[in-house]
Amino acid sequence: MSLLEVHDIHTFYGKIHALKGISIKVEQGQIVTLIGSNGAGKSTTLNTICGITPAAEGKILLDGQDITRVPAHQIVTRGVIQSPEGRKIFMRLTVRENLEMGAFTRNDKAEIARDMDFVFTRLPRLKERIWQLGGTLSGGEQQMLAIGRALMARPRILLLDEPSMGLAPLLVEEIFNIIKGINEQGVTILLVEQNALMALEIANQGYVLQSGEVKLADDADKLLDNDEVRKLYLGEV
Amino acid sequence: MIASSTFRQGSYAAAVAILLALTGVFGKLDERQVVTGAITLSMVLLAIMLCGAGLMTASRVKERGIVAMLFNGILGSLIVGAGLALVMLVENAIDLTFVFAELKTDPITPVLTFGQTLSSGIILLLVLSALAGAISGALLSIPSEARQIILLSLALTASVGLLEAQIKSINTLPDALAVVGVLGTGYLVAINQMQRSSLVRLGLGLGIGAIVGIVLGLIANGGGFGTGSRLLSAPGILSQVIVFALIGGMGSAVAATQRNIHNGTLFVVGFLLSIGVLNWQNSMNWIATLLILIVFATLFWLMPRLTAEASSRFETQPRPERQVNQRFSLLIVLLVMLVAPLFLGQYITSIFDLVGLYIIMGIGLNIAVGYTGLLVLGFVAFFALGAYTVGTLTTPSLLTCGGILPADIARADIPTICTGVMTFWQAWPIAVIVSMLAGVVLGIPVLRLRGDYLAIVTLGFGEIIRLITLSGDFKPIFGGAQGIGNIPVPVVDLTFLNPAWRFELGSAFNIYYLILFGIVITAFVAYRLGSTRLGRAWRAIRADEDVARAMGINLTRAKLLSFAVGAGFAGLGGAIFGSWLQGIFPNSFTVLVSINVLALIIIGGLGSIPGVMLGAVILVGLPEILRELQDYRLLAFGVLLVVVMLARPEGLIPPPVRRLSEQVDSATPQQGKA
Amino acid sequence: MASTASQPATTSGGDGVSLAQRIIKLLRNPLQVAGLVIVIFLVWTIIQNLTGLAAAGRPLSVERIIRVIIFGLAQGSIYALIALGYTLVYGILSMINFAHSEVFMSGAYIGFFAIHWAEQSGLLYSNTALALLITVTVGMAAAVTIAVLLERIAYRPLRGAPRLVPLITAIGASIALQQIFLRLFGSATRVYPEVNFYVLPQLFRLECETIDGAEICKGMDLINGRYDVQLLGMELQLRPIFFVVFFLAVLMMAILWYIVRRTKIGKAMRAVAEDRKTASLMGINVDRVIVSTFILGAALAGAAGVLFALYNTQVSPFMGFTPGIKAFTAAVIGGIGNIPGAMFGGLFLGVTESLAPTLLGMSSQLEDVIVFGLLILVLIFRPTGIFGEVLSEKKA
Amino acid sequence: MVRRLLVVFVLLLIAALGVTAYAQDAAPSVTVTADGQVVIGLAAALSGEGLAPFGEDIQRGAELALEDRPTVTVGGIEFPVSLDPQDDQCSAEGGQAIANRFVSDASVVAIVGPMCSSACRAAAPILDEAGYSSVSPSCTAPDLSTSEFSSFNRAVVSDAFQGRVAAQFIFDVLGLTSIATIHDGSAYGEGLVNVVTASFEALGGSVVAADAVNVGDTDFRGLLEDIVAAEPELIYFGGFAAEGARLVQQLKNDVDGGEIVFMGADGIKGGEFPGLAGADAEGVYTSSSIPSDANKEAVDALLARYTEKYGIEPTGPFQVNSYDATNMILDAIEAVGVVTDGTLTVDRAALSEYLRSIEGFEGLTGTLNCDGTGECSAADIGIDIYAADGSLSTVAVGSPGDDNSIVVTASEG
Repeated sequence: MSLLEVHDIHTFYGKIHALKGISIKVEQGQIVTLIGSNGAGKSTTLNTICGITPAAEGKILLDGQDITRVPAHQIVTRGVIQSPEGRKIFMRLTVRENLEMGAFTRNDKAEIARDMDFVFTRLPRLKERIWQLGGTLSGGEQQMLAIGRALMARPRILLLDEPSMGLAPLLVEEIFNIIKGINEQGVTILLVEQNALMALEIANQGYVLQSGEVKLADDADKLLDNDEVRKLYLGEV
Repeated sequence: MIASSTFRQGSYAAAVAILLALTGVFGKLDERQVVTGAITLSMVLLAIMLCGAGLMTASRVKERGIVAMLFNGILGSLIVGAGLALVMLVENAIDLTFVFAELKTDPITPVLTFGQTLSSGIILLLVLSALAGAISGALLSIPSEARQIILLSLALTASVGLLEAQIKSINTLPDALAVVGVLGTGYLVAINQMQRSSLVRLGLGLGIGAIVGIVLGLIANGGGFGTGSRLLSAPGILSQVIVFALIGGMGSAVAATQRNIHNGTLFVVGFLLSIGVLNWQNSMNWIATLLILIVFATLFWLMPRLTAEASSRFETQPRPERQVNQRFSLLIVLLVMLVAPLFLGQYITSIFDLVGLYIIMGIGLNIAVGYTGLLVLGFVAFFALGAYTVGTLTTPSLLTCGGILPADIARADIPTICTGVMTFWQAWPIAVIVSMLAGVVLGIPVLRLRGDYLAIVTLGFGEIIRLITLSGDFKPIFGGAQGIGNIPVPVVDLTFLNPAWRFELGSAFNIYYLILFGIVITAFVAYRLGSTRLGRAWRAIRADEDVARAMGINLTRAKLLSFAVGAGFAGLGGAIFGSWLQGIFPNSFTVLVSINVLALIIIGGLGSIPGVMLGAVILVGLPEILRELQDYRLLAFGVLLVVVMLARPEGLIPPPVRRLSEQVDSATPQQGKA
Repeated sequence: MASTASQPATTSGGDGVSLAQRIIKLLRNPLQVAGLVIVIFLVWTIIQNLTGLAAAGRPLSVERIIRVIIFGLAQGSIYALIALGYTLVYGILSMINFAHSEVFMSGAYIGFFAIHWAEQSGLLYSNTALALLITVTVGMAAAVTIAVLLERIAYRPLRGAPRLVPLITAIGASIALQQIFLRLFGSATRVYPEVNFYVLPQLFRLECETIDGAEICKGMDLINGRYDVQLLGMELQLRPIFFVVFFLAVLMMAILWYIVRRTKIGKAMRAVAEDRKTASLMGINVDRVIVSTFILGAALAGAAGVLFALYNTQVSPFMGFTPGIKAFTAAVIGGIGNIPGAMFGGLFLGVTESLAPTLLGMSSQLEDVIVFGLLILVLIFRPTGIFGEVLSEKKA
Repeated sequence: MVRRLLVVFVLLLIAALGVTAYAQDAAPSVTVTADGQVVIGLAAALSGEGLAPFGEDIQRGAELALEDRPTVTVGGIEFPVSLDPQDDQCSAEGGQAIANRFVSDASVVAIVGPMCSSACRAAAPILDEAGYSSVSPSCTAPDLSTSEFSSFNRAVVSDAFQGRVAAQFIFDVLGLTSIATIHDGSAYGEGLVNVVTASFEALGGSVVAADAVNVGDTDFRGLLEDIVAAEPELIYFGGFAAEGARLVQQLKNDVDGGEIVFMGADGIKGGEFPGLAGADAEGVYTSSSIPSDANKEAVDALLARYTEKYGIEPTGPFQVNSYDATNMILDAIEAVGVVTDGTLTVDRAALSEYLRSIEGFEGLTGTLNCDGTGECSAADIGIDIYAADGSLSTVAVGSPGDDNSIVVTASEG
């Protein structure tokens, strides 16, 4: 049984049919990436899994349990954590408060403190800025905070939405290293990326989305070799 | 069998019913009779409560079949009935009147026990509840069209019953029959001659109407109708021929028009007939009630059938024909509006006047709120300024008496000293300009603010204007709390044409035309402005201010203009208001007016002119007609605002999506989304 | 929502700009120049008035001004408590909860039934503290119930509708609530009983009588007492109730401040205020947080209602309207969405309102003209209120 | 486009002309069939802030009058009388709407009301045109009877008279020479204060401070500080009970105004004011038109019936005026009504004329004489003082003397 199974989901924004039957499988311990162009439905897929834009049809199974109709805030308690696109950290909360927000559903103070230490060892830059407001951090730091915040929820599966967006190349590298490191700690990751090359390089599995449908699904290294993928998403002529 | 939703919904309904009962509503409405000697308003209310609960609970189990619907409907109504019975028991057991003060004068028990003892009254109430539930369940199981016909005709019959005294004398039965007959003949002839051109059809209608007019006129002159008919006892056969020819022509013109005109005509026919019946019976007795019910039921049954045919006829016509018909439709609407006061009577006309004033204001506020997206909560300020400008300029005042207080002038000298006194026609443009200037003056400091800041500042401005007019410090100009009295009514002086033609637009009938003209002008200006460059700029600002600025729109200028135009319309409304009331008092300009105008444009559908009209009819006209409910009018108003917004957040008639606004959207630069 | 934290590079002036430069910048805006002229004119009028009155042989005594300020502070505290409710809801939903004034009214009105019961049963005299506590609790509970119902029925279904729509339902709910109270409880004004609440008999040896040779003192009457006080060499007659109201208001604001800054639910509120979607990704139940916000605001308004009624005695279904509007104005002056701003705005407004007619020599009928004029003046210089962040301009 | 608008305008004009030509003249008389009812309209503020209790008083006064006199007898036949109460909201628009409503109901014979002066003023032209008659129990604005309305009558004393009596009472009986005035921004309060100010200054007294409050405001302490600083001996208040009670309470408890006398008019007379002001009501003066001694018992009996029937004390004094107004109308109907074949016909013009020329009508408020301008009030104004328990005792009576003068006599005891 896979950790997360998405079966043929359809999602609508008003009258717009955004997802037209997407199916994804994420195995325990893997990094799975969704790539595709703008508007292909990558972020919508994540939002649908999280319960923010519930699916009109289809099923989402976590450990074989149906979570399709579970409200967003309860999905979090089951260990499905999203780090949203555009580094949506709380600008007017301090770094510490941001991290505390990540652990909102948990009540074990000692464990939370331990996790915070863990986040700080992974992301030492945050520790220096612990009392600063989120809004005063630089772009890369904000992204790190967003990831750190997600980790505070002790995710079983971490959904990362465009973690590299708008970052300088050097920082992108750093972020991807962090993601890989997290995965090595045993956290399963579903990664949505525009930067298909780097995503596929660290991922086990890859899905190519186009206009709300899965166009290709394969092992990440095979996708890297796929001509069409190379041409369309890796920028090779 | 029993749905869990039944208990929940039933207890919600019961809670509402109990709450209302504790306000003493049953006692208060018990004296008002809807059907003479039989049905009181409180019975109607009880029926609405019980059936409402029954309908609500039964509709939840619609897919489970009729038995389930009946069962749950009965249960739902019974819960409400039991709740009311419980209140009665409590009322009799302990003294509730300290807390629920209204029960002192209007106790629940005597009304809801129907004059029986408490125990048998409660049993009766429960039996009635079960009955009401069963009826509701049964209603739900019949086809939805039949249900609608029943409910709508009941509602309309009840409203005729409520307004009995005011509308009874509007027209007589012979009048109604004659008008409907001629209208129907013209209509049928036109349908039979569909293959001919519309002008021919119209001619046929006119001719038939004229013939009937001659015949009826002859009979009438021979004393055939006694004194029963007002139309037919009009002086001279010629006027009857003209009137009936027009009615016949109207009938033929309606034959191939769109749905709305058709429906409207049918409503008019229905009301004419029912008022005729009422007039004939002289009171809302059982016969009248039944007949009126039948009239309305027939009407609603006919409506979809006739309109479907009519629209298909309309669609199948060649294009130029269609245009001619559309013109006809407009003309008919206008004609009906023009002669409406003749039929409506003074009270209904005065309500129309008030509605009209609010339409003028609503169209103005719509420019600021609907077009440009500026939330203005103090619109009454401009209304007040318009009224006060006309008030001070058309009466002896500091301004018109060369700076001398009129109170210091001997009565005989007033005409010689106060030479600055203007007529309404001279004063209203000034009122409009003053309001516009006030809009600009207020606009300059506050238009930098956004959204809710603007709302509270404008609200404050409204209060400032009211308090200044009220205050003793400005009494010499605005009259303080005493206001300005004896404002002359507008006068149309055509004595140069005919010595008898001097019309004082003081009565509800005459001012109606002034207001109608005001509406036509404001609607026209607002509509045209909407499609100019300025209108596009406004919509761009509403969509996104930053983007609008990026597109090169001068925000300050566009916003100020929007403010000023809206304010000017309100000023016009105020000017008419002042001279219509012939007196102005600061207490007429409370924040409730602003709220009313804002609410009516939002309920009608922000940015839509027909929406403004519908909103005004609902929020201004309905409460006036329901004056009967006295204390409950405002409560109903508040609840209505909530309910309509919950049911239709976009308003009742949202504006059509204009191509222009699409252009604005597509022109939005990419960075706007980022 | 609540934050006074500085926003980098958004406020002008903070970093190294000289005073002269700032003045020049101020003068470049014609509107602000006009505002400045008005301010100078007002100050001039006040001075004229002070000297003029003195010349007329009716000097404005310092004692009188201090007393008026104290009255204003008490009234302002009530405004502040109501304003906090507006500000909390605005912060989290960006909507004007127009019906909040009725929440205030319901606290005072339902509180009346509690205190009336206490009076009838004698509890009010045998154990005044308990009776008052019950009254306040009942008032707060009523206000909270009304607010929760409001949120559930009139606002929640409209989340995501255009901004004006919940405003209209709020106005509708406000009218409906007023009318329901009016019709349920009658149109006659109800009057709170006179309460004498004696405290600290050891400390305040007032109203003493000698029984059997032993002097027994009742202590200070916090609500209806009126005492001569020596203050800075001045003899002042004061009622402690004004200070009680003021200190309770400050206390409640401090508690609120603590809740919002330090507790988990408070942090969740701030998170929801900033970004509802992301907050739900943190596992925050957004609906519940919004309801808690309404509850907090309503509890304050309910308490304010009872306090208000304790010293103004009359309660009626319409009593909420005027304080409601003033409180909302106060919230805007302070910078809506900002907790200390609301507090400051309320007090500022209260004091201005009671002092200004005297100082400006205007009729008190024009009190509200001054209030709203002040609002416009403040917004000319600080478009987002005194404590408002420039950042929030974007949101408003 | 402009041409189209012109077309519309011409059409409108033609229609207006047509309507004017067609509009039926108001029926000059009312007919009531043998099985019908005589309908009396009643307009008062029955909803809204603060004033609704006064409106209810008025409605109940009329109801009590009809309880005593459920029928009118003309030509030996009894016709039952019914009341059609409508809400005028105490506003000009409300008065106008009500007037339009009544005149389009041909069965309404005459109207008790409207309640407030602004409503009276707006309603009068419409009633004039339709030939209807009204008797207001509470429209006290002085200029209503000088505006040449043919439909307007009042069974209540004009503010002009009440204010003059009050001024003279303060100056002569109380012997005070400096007063301050406060009004509540209503047409009633402001009008009254204007009269008092003018009369008091004419008598030689001085008004040392004048201010106004807004209805609904609660904190008058700052204002009172100002007034107290001007050191008046008395504060005259034009307004209603809620604001009056607050002013008295704050005057006595919060500012050093304990010694200043407080006086109001009929707006603060009745059961509501002492209920609101509590013990602070003691020593407050009010004024209102009073019954002659002969009627005192009858008035007390009426008030007792009111309390018994409705379970509450009347809020203000106007139920008595309303009782009188109703009876005046019923008298008039009996006087001018004509019965033919069992059908009652009341000529509106005759009704109006009769009402305007009533002489010696023995009402509860006194003997009413109508002077032809619509002024029908009883002559005497009583000044009362509240005791600690909220009860009233008369301290002086003002009545018209010769030459437009006023005689104020202090009662003994």
